[in-house]
Amino acid sequence: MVAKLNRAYGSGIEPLTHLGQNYMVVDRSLIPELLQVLRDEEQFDYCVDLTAVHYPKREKQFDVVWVLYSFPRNERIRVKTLIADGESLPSSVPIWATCNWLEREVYDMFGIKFDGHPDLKRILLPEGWKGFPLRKDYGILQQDSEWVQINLGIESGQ
Amino acid sequence: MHSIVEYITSYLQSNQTPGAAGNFAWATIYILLVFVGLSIAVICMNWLERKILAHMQVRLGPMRVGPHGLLQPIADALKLLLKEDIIPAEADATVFWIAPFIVVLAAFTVFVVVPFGPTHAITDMNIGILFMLGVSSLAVLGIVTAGWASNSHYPLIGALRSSAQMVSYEVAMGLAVVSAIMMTSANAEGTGTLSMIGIVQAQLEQHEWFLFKYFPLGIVAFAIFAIAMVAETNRAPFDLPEAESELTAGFHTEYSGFRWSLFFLAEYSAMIAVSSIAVTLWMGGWLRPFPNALSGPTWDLVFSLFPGLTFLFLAALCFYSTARMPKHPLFRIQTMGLAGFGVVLALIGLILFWGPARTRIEDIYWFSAKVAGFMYLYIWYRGTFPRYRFDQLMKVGWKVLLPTGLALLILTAIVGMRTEILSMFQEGLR
Amino acid sequence: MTDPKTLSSFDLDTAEKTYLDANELVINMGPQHPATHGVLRVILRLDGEKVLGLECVIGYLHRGVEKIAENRTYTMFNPYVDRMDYVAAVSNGLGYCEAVEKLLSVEAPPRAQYIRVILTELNRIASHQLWLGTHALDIGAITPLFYTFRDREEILKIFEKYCGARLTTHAFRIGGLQYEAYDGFEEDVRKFCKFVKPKIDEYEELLTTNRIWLERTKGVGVISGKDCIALGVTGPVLRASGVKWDIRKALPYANYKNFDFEIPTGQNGDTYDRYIVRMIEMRQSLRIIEQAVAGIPEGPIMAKVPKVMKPPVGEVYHSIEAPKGELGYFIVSDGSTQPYRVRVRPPSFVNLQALDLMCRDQLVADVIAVIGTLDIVLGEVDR
Amino acid sequence: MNPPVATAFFFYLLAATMIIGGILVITRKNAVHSALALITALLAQAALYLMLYAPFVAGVQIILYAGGIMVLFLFVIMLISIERNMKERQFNKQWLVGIVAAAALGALFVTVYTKTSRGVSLFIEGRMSYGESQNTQMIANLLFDRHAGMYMFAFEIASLLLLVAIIGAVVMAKKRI
Repeated sequence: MVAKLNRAYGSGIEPLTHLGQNYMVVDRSLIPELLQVLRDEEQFDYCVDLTAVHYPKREKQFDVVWVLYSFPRNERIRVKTLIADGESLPSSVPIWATCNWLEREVYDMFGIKFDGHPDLKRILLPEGWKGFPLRKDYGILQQDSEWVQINLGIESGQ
Repeated sequence: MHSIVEYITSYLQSNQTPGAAGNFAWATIYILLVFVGLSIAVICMNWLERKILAHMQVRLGPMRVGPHGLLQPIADALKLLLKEDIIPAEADATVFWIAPFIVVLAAFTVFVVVPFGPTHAITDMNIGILFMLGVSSLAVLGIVTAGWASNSHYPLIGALRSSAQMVSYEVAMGLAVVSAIMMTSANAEGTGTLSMIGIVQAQLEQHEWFLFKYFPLGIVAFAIFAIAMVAETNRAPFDLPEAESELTAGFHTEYSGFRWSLFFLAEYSAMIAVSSIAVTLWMGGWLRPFPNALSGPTWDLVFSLFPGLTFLFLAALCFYSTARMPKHPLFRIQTMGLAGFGVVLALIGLILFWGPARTRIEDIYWFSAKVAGFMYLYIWYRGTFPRYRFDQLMKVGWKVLLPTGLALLILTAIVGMRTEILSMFQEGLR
Repeated sequence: MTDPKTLSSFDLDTAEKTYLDANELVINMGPQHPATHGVLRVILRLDGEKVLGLECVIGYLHRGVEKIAENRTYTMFNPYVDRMDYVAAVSNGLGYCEAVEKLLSVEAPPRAQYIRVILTELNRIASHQLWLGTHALDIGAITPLFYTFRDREEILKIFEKYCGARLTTHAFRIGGLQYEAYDGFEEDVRKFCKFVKPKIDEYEELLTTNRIWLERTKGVGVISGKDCIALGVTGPVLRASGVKWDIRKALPYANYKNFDFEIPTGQNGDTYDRYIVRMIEMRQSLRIIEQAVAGIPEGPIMAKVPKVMKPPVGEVYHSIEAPKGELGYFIVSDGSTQPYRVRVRPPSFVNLQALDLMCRDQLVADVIAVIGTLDIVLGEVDR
Repeated sequence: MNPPVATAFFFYLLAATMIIGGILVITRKNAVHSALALITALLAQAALYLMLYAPFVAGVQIILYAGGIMVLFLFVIMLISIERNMKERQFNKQWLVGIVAAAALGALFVTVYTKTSRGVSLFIEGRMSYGESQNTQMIANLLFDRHAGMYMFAFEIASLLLLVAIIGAVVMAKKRI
């Protein structure tokens, strides 16, 4: 499968295996087409999860990870792409409807924008919250004291 | 002075209801008695419902306030009376204030014509059953206004549901009632009656409960009524107006304290009222079992012993529970209380064996026993059934009960008039 | 069929304008509502009582579990996972422990595996029982709640005897178990199996053929298998839509491949099928438990795991079949004692997304039924 | 039969209730309050029927008007936005016509009343011609009796008219059937 994809997309795809789990690191520019191909041609019809990891020291700060599963092949694969802070990704909601909330959560927690998402707004944190908590530079003791003060009417306890 | 005493005592010799006898003093006494008795019945229902439901659901129910939670309803009533009376700021205060009273008034007024016995009714109206249906339909007004006045979404939806439900089930209910009323006219003179007392007497004269008359027509009519009356009182499985999982508490979401307790009171007295209609129309009202087949002074005596025996049985239950109470000093007051309660019950039972009391109470006893059976059914439904959805409820009302009721009405008319119809045919043939 | 891609979304602020203006009514359900199973807030757009669309507002229970993980060692984070899906804490623990074990390349010894399976399946029954009770309560049947809670109590007693906790059990450790099964554990479990079988029949007696139950659940909240896959819906909901997929069979973990059990499926994907699927799942879980109890081997319960865990650099995704669906853990290790990133793939969160689709053109009362049938736990949705 | 007590008192009480209710109906700005006032007036009227020994009419009055029609009224009123209506001016410009109509009706009433007292009675003499039970039966006889039933045709026509009205309402209200 990877060979076929490599043929089509050249060096943008780097297949890897860790602890028996397959994943591929792909170039950001390939993202919507490759995912579409994975769903349509390679039968990865179920997007298990979509998440991100923050590496503040890297130039491209974020790993964005799709966990995909194929019902017909009974196989799981991860697709990973690296993007820099402020860079956005095309939304994969048209490919897997489930990405709607998952992308919102990634946006909520990491501030990664997804272009073409039908309704990209915070999901777990309240509207108007400042900062993206799962970034490594968001200290755990730091809280959006302004939000707390306005909405809860108390001084932040932290 | 003498004339007043005479005025009051004169009624005791008559064998009419106070209303028919025109004795207003006794009418007032009866009204008070009914009001007090009803309140006591509602309190008992409160306790019984919680206990019975609890035992159906493998739990104990109230156990702490008084022995076996006997004082729980009183504690609840006190709590409700002492609670702050909240009127929401956005509510229409006047209407919000009036609404529970409309419901309570409607629920209590119907008891004016309920015959607990041949003379034990406040009055016997010529149009008794019509009056009952009419007045009980006024309760909808209270519910609708309560929901509207709260100025909140959930009560509004609850009120809308409730009124739609009550209005539509009234139709089926009315049809079933008419079919029972038609059965009253199957006597020698061919004159029917709407009077509650007249209906029961018709059953006595015709030697059968209307439940079994024109089998299976009577039972079908009764079934329609029995379903409609549950819907009419907004009880499970038709408790959509107050479906807590959907509308929190329906039309009385915003009510609390005393005003809420009025709704509670009205709900339970409405349950008793519709059960009374059912008992009167189909189950022989105050008549004891087999009043014709097992007649004669001996049988009269045997059946008139039942009220006393029932109370003695309840007393025996109390004593049994007393004996089973934990022998711990902490339980001493509870044990004594339960024993005292048993003694009171036993005393009442003994009084009920006394001749005059026996004959006067017997009708009321049989009537109440039948109504109590319905009350148990209400609790049983609540423990067993899930809740209907609104459209399904409407479907049952309009597409099942209403056509059945109409067909039933026509069939009852045909069966009731069969001799006349036959003779008309014969005339036509000739 | 409505396109699942276009999930409804609208603002409650516009509600004031539409309210009582005849056609559309926007109504807010929750976050404090008896039937939203916690603090779920649903904004409904209604035409009369018909649902035109709805939007879920979640996050009221957000505790930042994923952030907490980054500041705890692998062992210290273990109890936190119990607090996500608190009605199926054991499953959460199993998923986490297995994910870390995979990262460490160790495997729990067979005896530990067996006990893990027994406890996890017991927990699946407990979770389904709690679901059944609350779901039936939402639909208006109050009695099943008490029946199921009575029987769930027996499971919790076993948990309590095993690890001292009833709800947030923290039963497993990375590499195996901390506690050896107590004396009479097998006997208790066997007794429980014998006890609960007639009880499940009892629940079914109350509901399965109950006319009102049938009317309330059949054809309500229908979702096709295709939509389920598109929306990532897993667990009993997926199976009730006719997709025979269970991670225990598809990608076996623990030692599930040793056991003989069946995956129940439904055809219609409605609320009734989901009910039936879960009822059969309870019975199948009992089957697994009975097999497991019969086959518990002797041996150690803990694999050789270093006291201070420093998994090699790398990342792993491991998922298990939790009672609610696929529960996945994506753990990134940077070689230190603390995980660099723990991502939980919560089944409730993803399943809740389907609520909008399932409720379209249904009535308000059905929204309640569908929320119930999705079997969500807000602790897990919000994490 | 015992003579009724305090008839005059109850009559004036009920009449006053009716009049106050009627005035409230047209003066309240809030439509729900008006509806409630109307219900009060209707109930007082039902009680007046009872005083006239016409229990059947009273019962029908309660069931149909107070219990049925007014509930539907309230139903509709509740669904309309009240706040907006409150702001609008309630009275239209037809109050002059209204006064004329009221005056005409009053004049008619006075005429009838004075004629009666002069002996050219429009009413049957006596307070009531039938007892409570006969009264209901008389209605039934007038409506349904094969020989004496003079209103049978009119009754059936009225019910047919209502049926047409119901079907018309359904057709007009429902977009698709």
